[in-house]
Order: sequence, then C-alpha cells, then structure tokens
Amino acid sequence: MKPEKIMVRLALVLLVGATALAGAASAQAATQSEFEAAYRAATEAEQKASALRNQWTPTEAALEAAAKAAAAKDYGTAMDLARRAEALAEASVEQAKEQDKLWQNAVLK
Amino acid sequence: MSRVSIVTPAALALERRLVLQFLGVGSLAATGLASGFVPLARAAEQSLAWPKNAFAQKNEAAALAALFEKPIVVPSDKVSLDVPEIAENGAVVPVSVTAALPNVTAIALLIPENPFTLAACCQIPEGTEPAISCRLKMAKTSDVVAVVQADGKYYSTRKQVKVTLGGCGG
Amino acid sequence: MKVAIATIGRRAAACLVLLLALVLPPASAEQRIDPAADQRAFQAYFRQAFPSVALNDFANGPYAVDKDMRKQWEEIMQFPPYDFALEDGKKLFETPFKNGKTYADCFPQKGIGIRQNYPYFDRQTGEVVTLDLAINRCREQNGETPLPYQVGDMAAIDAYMASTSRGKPFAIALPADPRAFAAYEKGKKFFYERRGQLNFSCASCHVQAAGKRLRGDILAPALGILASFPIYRSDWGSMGTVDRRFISCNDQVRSVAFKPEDELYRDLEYFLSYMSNGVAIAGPGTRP
Amino acid sequence: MASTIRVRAVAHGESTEVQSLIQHPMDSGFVKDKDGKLIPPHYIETVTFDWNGKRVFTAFWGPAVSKDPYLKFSFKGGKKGDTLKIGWSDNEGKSDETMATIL
Repeated sequence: MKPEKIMVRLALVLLVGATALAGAASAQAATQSEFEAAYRAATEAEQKASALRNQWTPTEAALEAAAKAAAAKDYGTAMDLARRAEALAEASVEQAKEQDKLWQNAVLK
Repeated sequence: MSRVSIVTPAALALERRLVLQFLGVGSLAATGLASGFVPLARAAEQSLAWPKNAFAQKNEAAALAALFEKPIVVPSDKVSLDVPEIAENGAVVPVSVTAALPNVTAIALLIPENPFTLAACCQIPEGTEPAISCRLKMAKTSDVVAVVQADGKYYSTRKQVKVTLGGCGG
Repeated sequence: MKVAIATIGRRAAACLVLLLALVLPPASAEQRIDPAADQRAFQAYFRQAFPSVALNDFANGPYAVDKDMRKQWEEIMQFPPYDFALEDGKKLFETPFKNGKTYADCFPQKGIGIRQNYPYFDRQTGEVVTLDLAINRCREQNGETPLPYQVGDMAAIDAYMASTSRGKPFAIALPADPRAFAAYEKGKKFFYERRGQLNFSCASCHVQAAGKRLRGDILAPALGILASFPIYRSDWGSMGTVDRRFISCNDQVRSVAFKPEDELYRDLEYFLSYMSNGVAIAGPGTRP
Repeated sequence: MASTIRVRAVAHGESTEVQSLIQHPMDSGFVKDKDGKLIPPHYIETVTFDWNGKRVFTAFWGPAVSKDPYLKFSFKGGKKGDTLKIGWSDNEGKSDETMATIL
C-alpha cells in the first residue's frame, strides 16, 4: 500500500478515536450541575414556545426523558436529551415567529 | 377436538355420529356453557356449537378443513364478493357475499393474513337467501375469501383488500 | 458643519415619519378583516376544485370526493354505528336535571333544530360559544356538573341535537363587533398557520391536499368539514366531537394540543363554520 | 338495561330483509389499552335469528368481526307484524335476546 494511503487511514482512525473518546468523556464529565443548566435552558425555551402557544410534542418527550435519565443519575444521556429539547423548543419558537407573518400567504383569496 | 359439520339435514346421519362423538369429548361442557345455548341435544336442527377449532386455525386450508371436514373447494364465479379495493379503515371493512347457487347451506369468510384466518361463518337454513353482509376487521392487506357450501359441495371466490393506517402517524 | 446639520435634518425627518406612522391608528380591524370576502373566495376555491360535488355533499368529506370510499360509506350508513349514541343522546337530552329543568329550557326553540347556528359570538361575554360550551353552561346553571368534552355523553347529546338540524344550512352570524372579527381572525390564523414538528397547517391537508390520499385516508375538503359532527370514527371505535378531532389533528403533526374548548379551538370552529355557511348540517356522521 | 340489539326487519313481498346492529366491543385480544396492557379477547360467538319458532339464520363469529357488529340477510316468508327473535352469546358466557316486529 502506498505510504500516503496508510497515513490517511491512520489519521482517520485517530480522528474517529478522538471524537469517540471526547464523546464518552463528555458523557462522564457531565455533572449534575451541567445537566441542570442545560435542563433549565431547555425549559425556559419551552416556556417561550408555550407563551406563543406553539409547543411541539417531541420537545415535551425529550424533556421528560431528560428528567428520567437525570433521576437515574445518567447525566450524560440527560444532558444530551436536555440539549435536544432546547433545540426543539427553539425551533418551535422560530416556527411561531415565522408563521406569525407567513400564514397570510396561504389564505384563500 | 370438536369437528362439527355445518351441513343440511341431508347429511344428518353423519351429523348425529359427530354429535355423539362430540358428547364424549371433555371440552363439551366448556363449549356448551360458553355458547349459552343448549345446543347439541336437538340433533334434528343443525348443530349450534361454535366451531372453536376452526376459529383457532392460522391458515386457510386448516380453517376450512376444521370447519367443513376437508372440503374440496372449487373457485366459482357463481360466488360474488363485494369488498372495497382500499379499506377506509381496517377495523370496519364492509363485506357482502352473494351465491347464485341452489341449496346453499353455509357461507364462510376467511382472511388469510389475519392472526386467525376464519372471520365468520353463517348457517343458511332452507328458505334463507344465500346472501349476507357484514363488517370485518383486517389486520393488514389481504385477500378476503368467501367459501359457500351448497349441496355438500364447496365453491369459493377471493378478492384482495388493501389495508393501511390513516393519517400521518403520531 | 453644514453637512452634519443636513444629515441630522434628514434623520429627524425620517424619525418624524416613523413616529407618525405609529401614532396614526392602523386601518381599523373591520376594514382589514373581510370575512364575507374570505368566505366567497374559500367556497369558490372548493367549488372549482371539485366541480361535480354539490354544496351539501361537502358535508360528507372524503365520501364526496372518492367513489370507493363513498361506496363503503353508503354500506355502513345502512345501519350506522352512531345509532346507539344517537339514541343515548336523545334520552340524555330529555332527562331532567335534579332541579327538574332540562336542556330544552336553556336553548332557543327548546334546543331542536338549532345546531346550524353554533358556534355564535356572545356579545355579553365577548367570546365564541360552541354547542358543547353552551351544553355545559346549561348544566352548570342548573346545578349539574359539566360533562367531560370530546366523547361520551357530550358527543351523544351533540349527535341528537345535530340530528334535529339535519338539512338546515349552516347559518353562522358575524356581528359588527370588533371582538367578533378578532376571534374570527384568530381562528383563520390558526387554520392557515403551520405548527408542530411536521410543520403542517390545517390548510396543508384540507385545502392544498383536499381529496388526495394520506396513507389510508382521503383528506376531506375544509368546506363543510364540520357539518357532519359529531362523528363516529372507525379509527376511534366511538363518537367524537369537534374538540376531539382538533386535538387528534394537532397530535398527528406533533404539536402540543390545547385543552378542549380552548379559546383558539372555539375561534377555529367559528372560522370554519362561518366558511361553511350554506352547507346543510348532516350530523351525526361516520368517518374512517 | 336497554337491549344491545337493534333490528330492522322489513317485509318485501314474500321475503323479509333483516338488518341488525349489536352493541358489543368485539375485542380481538390483540389491542392494547392506554397503559399498554392487552385487552383480553371478548367477542360474540353465536347469533341466532328465529321467525315464528323457525331458525332462519345462525352466525358464528370470531374476533375478526367489527365492533358493534352489523349483519344483513333475508329469508323467504315473514309478513308485517310477525315477530323475530334474535339472541347472541359471547366467549365470556354473556348473552342477550330481543324480539323485533317485522315492518
């Protein structure tokens, strides 16, 4: 095999290995307080969505799963779920703001 | 187990033999009681026992064999089956069967793709028209098979009904 | 220096204009919102999209726009599964409350043949009142506990009251009251606004895709879509009211549904019913 | 308790058309309830129709028959005013019976 190919392959392996490690590391390192911060951010975003009366069911499901994972002390999973919930909540807030204007375009005139 | 033959008085002798054989079987009490009727004493009438074994079968041949004692079933255009092409809902599929045959004594409806194949079976006494309508449940896309017993012979037809969920899911 | 003054002048003028625009009242709610024009456009769209469908047939949703579905419906209508609920509804409607009164004492024309006027805008309370809300308010005024919404007795009473209005065209009134127009507009917005993770609006299915297939279902056109309520859906295996349908639709597009009789649901029902003025009531109905 | 059987029997010339709708869950045993528990099978097994003491129809049903089952058939004979007896029994030993007048 050509040396360059080997080098590329080696680099790839290292890269993959590193991210996996980082992922695992972040899972263990996510402490309760980090989870709670992420969870708070998610619930605040969801409250904004609720105020706009535009919550999504997957957000609620992710929040619930995050709380359950945290209760089981699995803060890594809980952290990921809380972040996912926040992203979903933000998206639903965005949707509500956009639709506030865009709905007029769909009206039968 | 209970091999009850759904036949006209013509085969009554056979019927009586089955009834006697059936009486000997332990499960009679359960079946008799479960159906809430006093079925079997009146051998003159077609027997009333619910064909438990036939309803327990998981494929067409086994269900028919259990119901009609190994019938030879011949596809026939004399049996017409009215079913939708696409079921609006698998829980309520309207099915109508009409048989342009004389001396029809029973009509059975089978759905091979259902967990249990035999869906329903009706006894048609002398003087009753050989045509029924009912509503069946279908687990998924499947043939609906109608088998008609007339003069001790068996005629069938089948049509596929497409079944799928509605809406855009949860 | 002169340049600076000029730019300040120009900027001040711009602010002034901006201020004026804010101060001047925006065109008053009535002019901008024109429900009658909306209704004409709405009905015209569906009459053109489904030229062979008679106005009253729009009450039959998917069965008005798909032959195979209609055939199955006609067979099921020979002995409709809502028969039991309809009979229960009549009995419930006629059973007196503990104080001896009945629903007939709460409703105009003793509650018979009035479903086509609901929902209406109540100018005293300034809100949209649907038939279900009126039923529960009648119960509360007579010392009875309100019925749970969506199913059961409420759906049965709806079924009976709807049956007494069969053939009477929807006649939803829109009083010249800015609050009524506002409620109407909020309902209209809800109907056209995309929601949920699937990012659909009611219009995505019941306007743009009306008559088309969504897996096993044929999507009902929005015109006349409430005329057959309450409906016995094979999918539910029981009766359901408008609330139950709104909530199940929201769930499907992964939007968190509101409580039954939420203000927005009532406004949506008000908008949808007003759009269907002229379509005869055909409830109770059966659906897939 | 109101009857669970609705019947519409109409005489047409020399035959009578019978339609019936029976209030029954017809649980197949394959459906889960809200909490994910399987609802046990509970379905009508036998339905009989008698006109003036003569058995005119018997249906044997399994779990594949729809909820609130419907049936239509017709038989030669029967005139306005005759009575029709309908009875059903299910796999839990429950049953119901009613008399209907031919219209």
